[in-house]
Amino acid sequence: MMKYANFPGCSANTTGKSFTISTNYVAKKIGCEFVDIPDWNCCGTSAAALTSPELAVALPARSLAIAEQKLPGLDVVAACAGCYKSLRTSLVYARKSAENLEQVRELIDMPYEATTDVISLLEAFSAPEAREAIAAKVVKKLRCLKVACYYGCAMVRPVEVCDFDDPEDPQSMDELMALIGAEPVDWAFKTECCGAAQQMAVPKEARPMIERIFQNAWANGADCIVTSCPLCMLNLDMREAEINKARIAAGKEPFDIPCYYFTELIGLAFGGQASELGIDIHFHPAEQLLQKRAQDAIELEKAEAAARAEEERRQAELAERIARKKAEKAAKEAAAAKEGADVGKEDAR
Amino acid sequence: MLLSKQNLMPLLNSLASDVDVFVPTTIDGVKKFARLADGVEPDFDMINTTMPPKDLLFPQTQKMYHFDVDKNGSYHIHEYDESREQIVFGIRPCDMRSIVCLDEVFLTKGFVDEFYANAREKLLTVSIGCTQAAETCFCTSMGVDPIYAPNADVMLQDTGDAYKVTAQTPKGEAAVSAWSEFLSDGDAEPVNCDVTLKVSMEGVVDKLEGMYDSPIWENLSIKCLNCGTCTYVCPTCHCFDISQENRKKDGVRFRCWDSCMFSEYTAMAGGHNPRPEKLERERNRFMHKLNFFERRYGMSLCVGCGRCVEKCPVALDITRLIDDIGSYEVAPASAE
Amino acid sequence: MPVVENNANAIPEDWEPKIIAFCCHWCTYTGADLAGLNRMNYPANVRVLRIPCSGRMNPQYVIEALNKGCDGVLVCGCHPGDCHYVTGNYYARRRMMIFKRLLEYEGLEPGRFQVKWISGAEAGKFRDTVMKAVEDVRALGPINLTREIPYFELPAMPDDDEEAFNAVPEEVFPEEVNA
Amino acid sequence: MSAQEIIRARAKELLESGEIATFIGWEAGRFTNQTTPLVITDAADAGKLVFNEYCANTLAKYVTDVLARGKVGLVVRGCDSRAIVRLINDKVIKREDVYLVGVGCPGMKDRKTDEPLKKCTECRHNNPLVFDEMAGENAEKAVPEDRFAEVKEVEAMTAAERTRYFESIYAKCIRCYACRDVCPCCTCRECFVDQRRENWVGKQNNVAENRFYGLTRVMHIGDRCIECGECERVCPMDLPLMKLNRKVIQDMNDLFGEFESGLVISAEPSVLTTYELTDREEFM
Amino acid sequence: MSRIGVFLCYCGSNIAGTVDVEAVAEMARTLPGVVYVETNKYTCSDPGQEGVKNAIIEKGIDRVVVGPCSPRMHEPTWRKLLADTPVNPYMLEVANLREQCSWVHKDKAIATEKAKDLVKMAVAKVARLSPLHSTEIPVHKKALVIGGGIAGMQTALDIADAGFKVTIVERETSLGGKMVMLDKTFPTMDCSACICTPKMSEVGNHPNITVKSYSEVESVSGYIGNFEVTIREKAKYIDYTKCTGCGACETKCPSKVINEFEQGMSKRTAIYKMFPQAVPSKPVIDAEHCRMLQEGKCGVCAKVCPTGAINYQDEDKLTTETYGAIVFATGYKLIDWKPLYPEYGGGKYPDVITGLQFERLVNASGPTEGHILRPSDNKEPKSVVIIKCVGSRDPNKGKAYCSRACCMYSAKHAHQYLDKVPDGRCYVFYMDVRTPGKGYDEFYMNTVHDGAQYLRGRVSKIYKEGDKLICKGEDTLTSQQVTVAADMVVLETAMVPADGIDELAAKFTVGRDADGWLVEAHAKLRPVETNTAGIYLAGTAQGPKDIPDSVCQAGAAASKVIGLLNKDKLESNPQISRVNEALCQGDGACANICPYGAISIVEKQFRENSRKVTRPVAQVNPGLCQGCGACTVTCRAGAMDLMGYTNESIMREVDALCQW
Repeated sequence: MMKYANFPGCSANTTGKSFTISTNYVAKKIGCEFVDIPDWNCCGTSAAALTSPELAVALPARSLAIAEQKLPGLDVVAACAGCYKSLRTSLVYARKSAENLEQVRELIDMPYEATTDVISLLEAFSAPEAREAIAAKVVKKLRCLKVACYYGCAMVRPVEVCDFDDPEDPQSMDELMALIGAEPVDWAFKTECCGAAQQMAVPKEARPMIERIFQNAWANGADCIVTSCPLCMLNLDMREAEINKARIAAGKEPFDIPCYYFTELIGLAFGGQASELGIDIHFHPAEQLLQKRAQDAIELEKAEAAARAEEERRQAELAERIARKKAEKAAKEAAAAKEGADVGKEDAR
Repeated sequence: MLLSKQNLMPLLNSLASDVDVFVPTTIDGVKKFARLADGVEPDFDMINTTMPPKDLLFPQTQKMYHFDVDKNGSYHIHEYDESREQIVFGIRPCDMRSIVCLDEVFLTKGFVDEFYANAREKLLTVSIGCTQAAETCFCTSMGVDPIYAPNADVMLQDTGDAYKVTAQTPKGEAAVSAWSEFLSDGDAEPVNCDVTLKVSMEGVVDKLEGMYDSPIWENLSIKCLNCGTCTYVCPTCHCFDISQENRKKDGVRFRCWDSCMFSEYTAMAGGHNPRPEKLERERNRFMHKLNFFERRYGMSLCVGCGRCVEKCPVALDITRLIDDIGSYEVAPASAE
Repeated sequence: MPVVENNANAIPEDWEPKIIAFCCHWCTYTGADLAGLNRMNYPANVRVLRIPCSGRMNPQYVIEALNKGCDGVLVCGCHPGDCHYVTGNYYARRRMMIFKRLLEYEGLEPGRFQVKWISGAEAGKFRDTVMKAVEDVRALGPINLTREIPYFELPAMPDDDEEAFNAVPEEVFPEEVNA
Repeated sequence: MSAQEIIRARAKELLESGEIATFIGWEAGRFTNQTTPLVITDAADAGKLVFNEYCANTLAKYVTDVLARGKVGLVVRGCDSRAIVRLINDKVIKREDVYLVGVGCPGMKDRKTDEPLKKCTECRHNNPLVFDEMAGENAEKAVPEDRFAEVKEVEAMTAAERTRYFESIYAKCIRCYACRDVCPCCTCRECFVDQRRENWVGKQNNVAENRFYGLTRVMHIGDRCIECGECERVCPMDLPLMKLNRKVIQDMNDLFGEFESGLVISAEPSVLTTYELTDREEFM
Repeated sequence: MSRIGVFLCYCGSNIAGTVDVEAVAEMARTLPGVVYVETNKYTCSDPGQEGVKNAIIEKGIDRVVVGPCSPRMHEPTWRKLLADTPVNPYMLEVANLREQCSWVHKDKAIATEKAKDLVKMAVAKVARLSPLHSTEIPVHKKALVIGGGIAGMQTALDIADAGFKVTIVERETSLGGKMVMLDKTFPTMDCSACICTPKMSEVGNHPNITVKSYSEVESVSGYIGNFEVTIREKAKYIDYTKCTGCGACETKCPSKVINEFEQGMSKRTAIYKMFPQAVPSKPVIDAEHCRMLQEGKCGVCAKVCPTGAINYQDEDKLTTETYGAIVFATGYKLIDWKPLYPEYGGGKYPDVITGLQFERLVNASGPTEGHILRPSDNKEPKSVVIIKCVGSRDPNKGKAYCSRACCMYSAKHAHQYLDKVPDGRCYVFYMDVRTPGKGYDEFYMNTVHDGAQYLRGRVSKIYKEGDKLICKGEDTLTSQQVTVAADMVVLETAMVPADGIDELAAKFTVGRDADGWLVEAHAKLRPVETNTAGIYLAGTAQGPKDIPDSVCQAGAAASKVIGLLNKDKLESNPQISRVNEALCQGDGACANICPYGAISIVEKQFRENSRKVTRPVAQVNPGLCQGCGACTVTCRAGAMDLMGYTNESIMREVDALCQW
């Protein structure tokens, strides 16, 4: 039974609304239960780290301590990569040495053993048990939908903290997409940073970072970008229009690459409607592509069916020709045998 | 004459005022004879000391003489004489018997060891008879009366709440006469002391003659560790080695106890060792105790005090050897 | 045999600490020579005994030195990794660590037995090590282990005139000795 | 069948079958509860073998004396088996020279006071670690918690107190060398005390020479001592020798990693005859 | 009774300045055993030495104490002096009265007192010393060189030219090593084949050199002058006496194998010659890929061979010979960068190649006959990025050290590329350019003038976009991010020790440093020797270096070997350990601890107490023992003693100091 303590994070019900909706949809379908950590607090992300190292460690530790007491034995799942990074960094710091653990206890003034583990949502859904459940629940394969899986940098690096999948060429999301029938594209910017907070701080310099990602995805033939971090989604989805405006001004062709959460696509594969999964509230219009690809999928199936029919016909024809030749041969032999017999009779006479 | 037990300490203190009085006591957990001084509690109920009294006459390390070479190569030698008036108070009859053996070795047959002789003259022996024997005591089997030491200067025998004092030598009489203020006349029967452990020494000495190659030594010596404990706690062992410590142009020659149990004892130049294995050393030790000494001085070198039986790390027991010798049939001396 | 509490820590004024330094030929002895070449100055209480390598340092020499009259012992060798014999000082390091703790366990003040790695170029370090050792031992006073030196109180010689004793004998020629 | 009967039976069989030439065990001594080592060569004497709570001696070192006659069988408890491993690791004997009859050791008692021996209260491996067969089951025995309690006690004393304490020990020593002769680590053909030419240690018995002997012996066996406590037991002057050995063992534990000698037959060099590049550096 | 002579020296005023030498002399006369004391203004001068010699002979002195300067200075002098007298040169002890007494103490009284102590110690020690004689060790006049690269060949040639027999053991099927793979060599740009192949043929035809190609060292024992080395000549399946090297077989062989020599950029047949100018210029059958040897089918080469030289039943041949000296010239290999640098594609992109692959591309006899064509589609790359220090100077991912030669050969690659593709653009990402040799920096400057774009910064990521390889890096001089779309990328990867060096070095007890390079005896003073006497190093076996340095080291190693082999016998150091077999327990603690493996445990027979006993005892090999004395302390029984510093002499020296 898959049961996790859930650390929603500040983006769950705000910018990452559709991520939460689709996640709950998928979770319900595959029987995975998420129990929110009562009285969780903000994970601090880069802001806390800037103010003071103690704060960066203490904020996440408090939530983890509560999870440890209130939900013993359950791993903590952090959907958003930012939260995942902060929680993991604090956990690794506390586990490093007894002194660190003691210091963290003093900071949060709560009993804390740093025993509960922290994993990302992607890791939770990549667990073998979850994958079987997902495969079982797939109703409509998202065929001929070319997806560029974008992990972002917080999910896989630094290796000492995240320790999940390969930091340079992660595959777990690609495998999930293949599971639901989509075609993951091999591209180079899987773990390239989307600029995160810098998009607000130094927009002029940061925008090209996003453009590069779209550029590489497009160059490698991807229809859309799939991600599992609300901040990356925010930067890609929300700012695509702005980048397109700049590209048109620069005489370059605008992009039309919608972005999805990987849980949205899984939900679709389970037969969920776009509205049920929050796909309708994206910045960049996301539904036309799906419908187009759905159409393509149907034509593809039709074509395949036709091809299959064609194949069967050919096989049948071939079988029939063989049968006919065999029959002729048999007939000839029979005839020959009869003549022999006549000859025999003549000898006999 | 009688010496009541209450007067014992006052007597000792008065004696100690001008002469070193050695009494049996326990220092740092070791039972030995030590000079009476404040902080040293005599303990006469102790059956016997672990370290034998021979230390008073024949110390473990004794400086013999100092030598030096002067500028034109001539030698100066100066003898040390550290002997001084001593009283050993509370020596047991078996130890007194061991002193007889030591006297035989150091003073008779034309070889007088003056270091020993000086110490012996200045020693007054006041023996106290035993009231109870340890399980390892077998003095009676070795011809020692637990409550009577013939060669002691003064013999004290416990008669319950006092000691029966008998002076046995002119020196003893002189000493006893000096103790008059502590003594009271009257007589009492000394308490007897029965010794449980008995072995028969009968025929042992002669049998040993023919037992040079008997298997007894093999089985006995196998378990021996060859350490020096038995020889150092034995009151009659008297072997010593002479060595010296020299400095630039002067030095001191000293002698110190040595043990026939050590292989180095008989190690010769060139590496040859007449007694290389434990068997030879073990045989030699017991032959010396029970046969050689008898042949030379007419008395056994073992006084039955049981210290070696008590202290041997592997419980190698001379009394069992004596029993085994007793029950061993010597093969008829072959013809040739 | 009673424990002689001799030379209790009252430091006689004319007392000079005597320290022996076992120095490895390839590094520390070279460092000492270099100190000499640079005319450095350090107290003369330390006598150097040359051994080929600190690996040659047998703990039994230290006990002999402390027993027979030294107030302090210094053992010096190459820095680990520089040993001319490749691994000599690695073994010495372990052995000396254990031995130093054992001696201190038996009451020897830490200052009396010191071990230092000094390379052939560290003349300054050799001088400082020597000066520190002498200071430490001088502060500690004569070693308070019961030792046998005084046990031979030399009895006064009948014809004991000191300067005659030390007068220089005339040459002793082989022929005379054998004659 | 009690351990003693098994031992007797097996000794008899082994001697009769000729698999071993001699068998080493204990036999009853003259006095109550007294045992003494016994070496038998013919099966008839097997009846004399005893095994009770008073078998105080370790037997391992006798193997070297009787090895010339052929394979040696002996009873091994925890400390004996460690002593045998020690002799094998020091290449004094080979594993195939001995046939080990293991027996669980309940912890031996002093024959006079009936209290458990000091060495047995401190024993950490009462069951044999190496054996060819077991006579009876292993025995349960609580492992003492603080192995270095004694050492810490002495370390707590001031330097002057410690000097006086050890000098009183060296003053009592009579240099009978029983501690050397019983120790399975002390297997030199000629001990340094007997080497007159080097004259390491004078023959006279005084504090300085006794200290030389005591310290040198600890440094010689320190990194191989199996903590069997025999040296303390056999010392006629009851000197606390294990306080010295355990100090060296404790230091090796702290400095060079978990140290317990004689547990496993191996060709590993002993702690003080090897090194690690990462050893602690105190002399820079 | 020993007759000790003490000779004190004034050393002008160096000693006499702060030490009352006469007072010390007086004291010396009172020392036991001293029969003659003499003081001298300059003992080390010729008249001084004459005086000492006469005194020794006249006075019948048999042990000598000298009180001059440090033994490190003049001990050999005094030893030579004693060699002319009946006294054994090792019955000598030097008291260091200058560097450690007169020069370092100002107060005359104190210095004199210390001098007396030092002389007392020296006399006490010399009284216990025994005469020592060095033993002779025979020297076999043959050398073994392991590795047939430029370093190995140069060493062998120099030794052979000096008239000694040399055997070269080369693991590959031909001499040449890495150098012969190169196209041009810096800084002179001569073609590598033109200068390497003549050397190979010179080695191949040299009367004193036997080349054992396709062979490896199986085992070694013995010591300096007497190394017993067993060499395994792997089966070639071709009888070299019959084979003429015509190459017919190569053309017919059906099986295709990745060609290691061409760095995997082309295929070779199972029966192959590494490269056309191979020496020995005869093929070898690669058993793993030969269909005949694997499945017993085919046998084409045997049919085609005009001289019937193919022999499928060939076996490895083991030969054992004795050599006086051994030289390691085992070379290097390039680090396997793929698992270490996934950000450069981790081997996914075929157009990301190593320096050696580039060498093969640009080499006329290479897979592309010298045209620079990129492996993926054989198109000529119009823009090339060269990345330096891949794996070098990178403690996190690769090696911490600098591989020394890559700065020069990356400049060479850039130069060659710009030369062959005039309209091409070449970018070189570097951290530093280290070109310290003669004509090196000028070579680098030429390349820059040729138009190579040197960008100071590291490339953080290479990814494929379209058919371009996008290299994202930075230019720290303009502190800007730089992105270069390249057609081909050349990684100048780090040098690491050759494969199999660990086992080989372990066989010879030669040390290896943390990175696996063979350890020289002394980094500055003895770079070509090792701690094992008689074993020398040459070339990149000792560490990364370029060809000029390798050839220098080869010459140096050869001169050391020649110096050794010139001697008929070797004087061994007499101050070595000696076993007292009576005390030796044979437990081997000393053998474990000896850093030179000089001690072995042997079974010997003794008469003990009229019984014959065979037991193991230690045995010291005088050739290997350097006299460090570690074994004497390990041996608890004191069986092992070090001559010249015996236990007894040190004990008495300690006693002498402590007023005993």
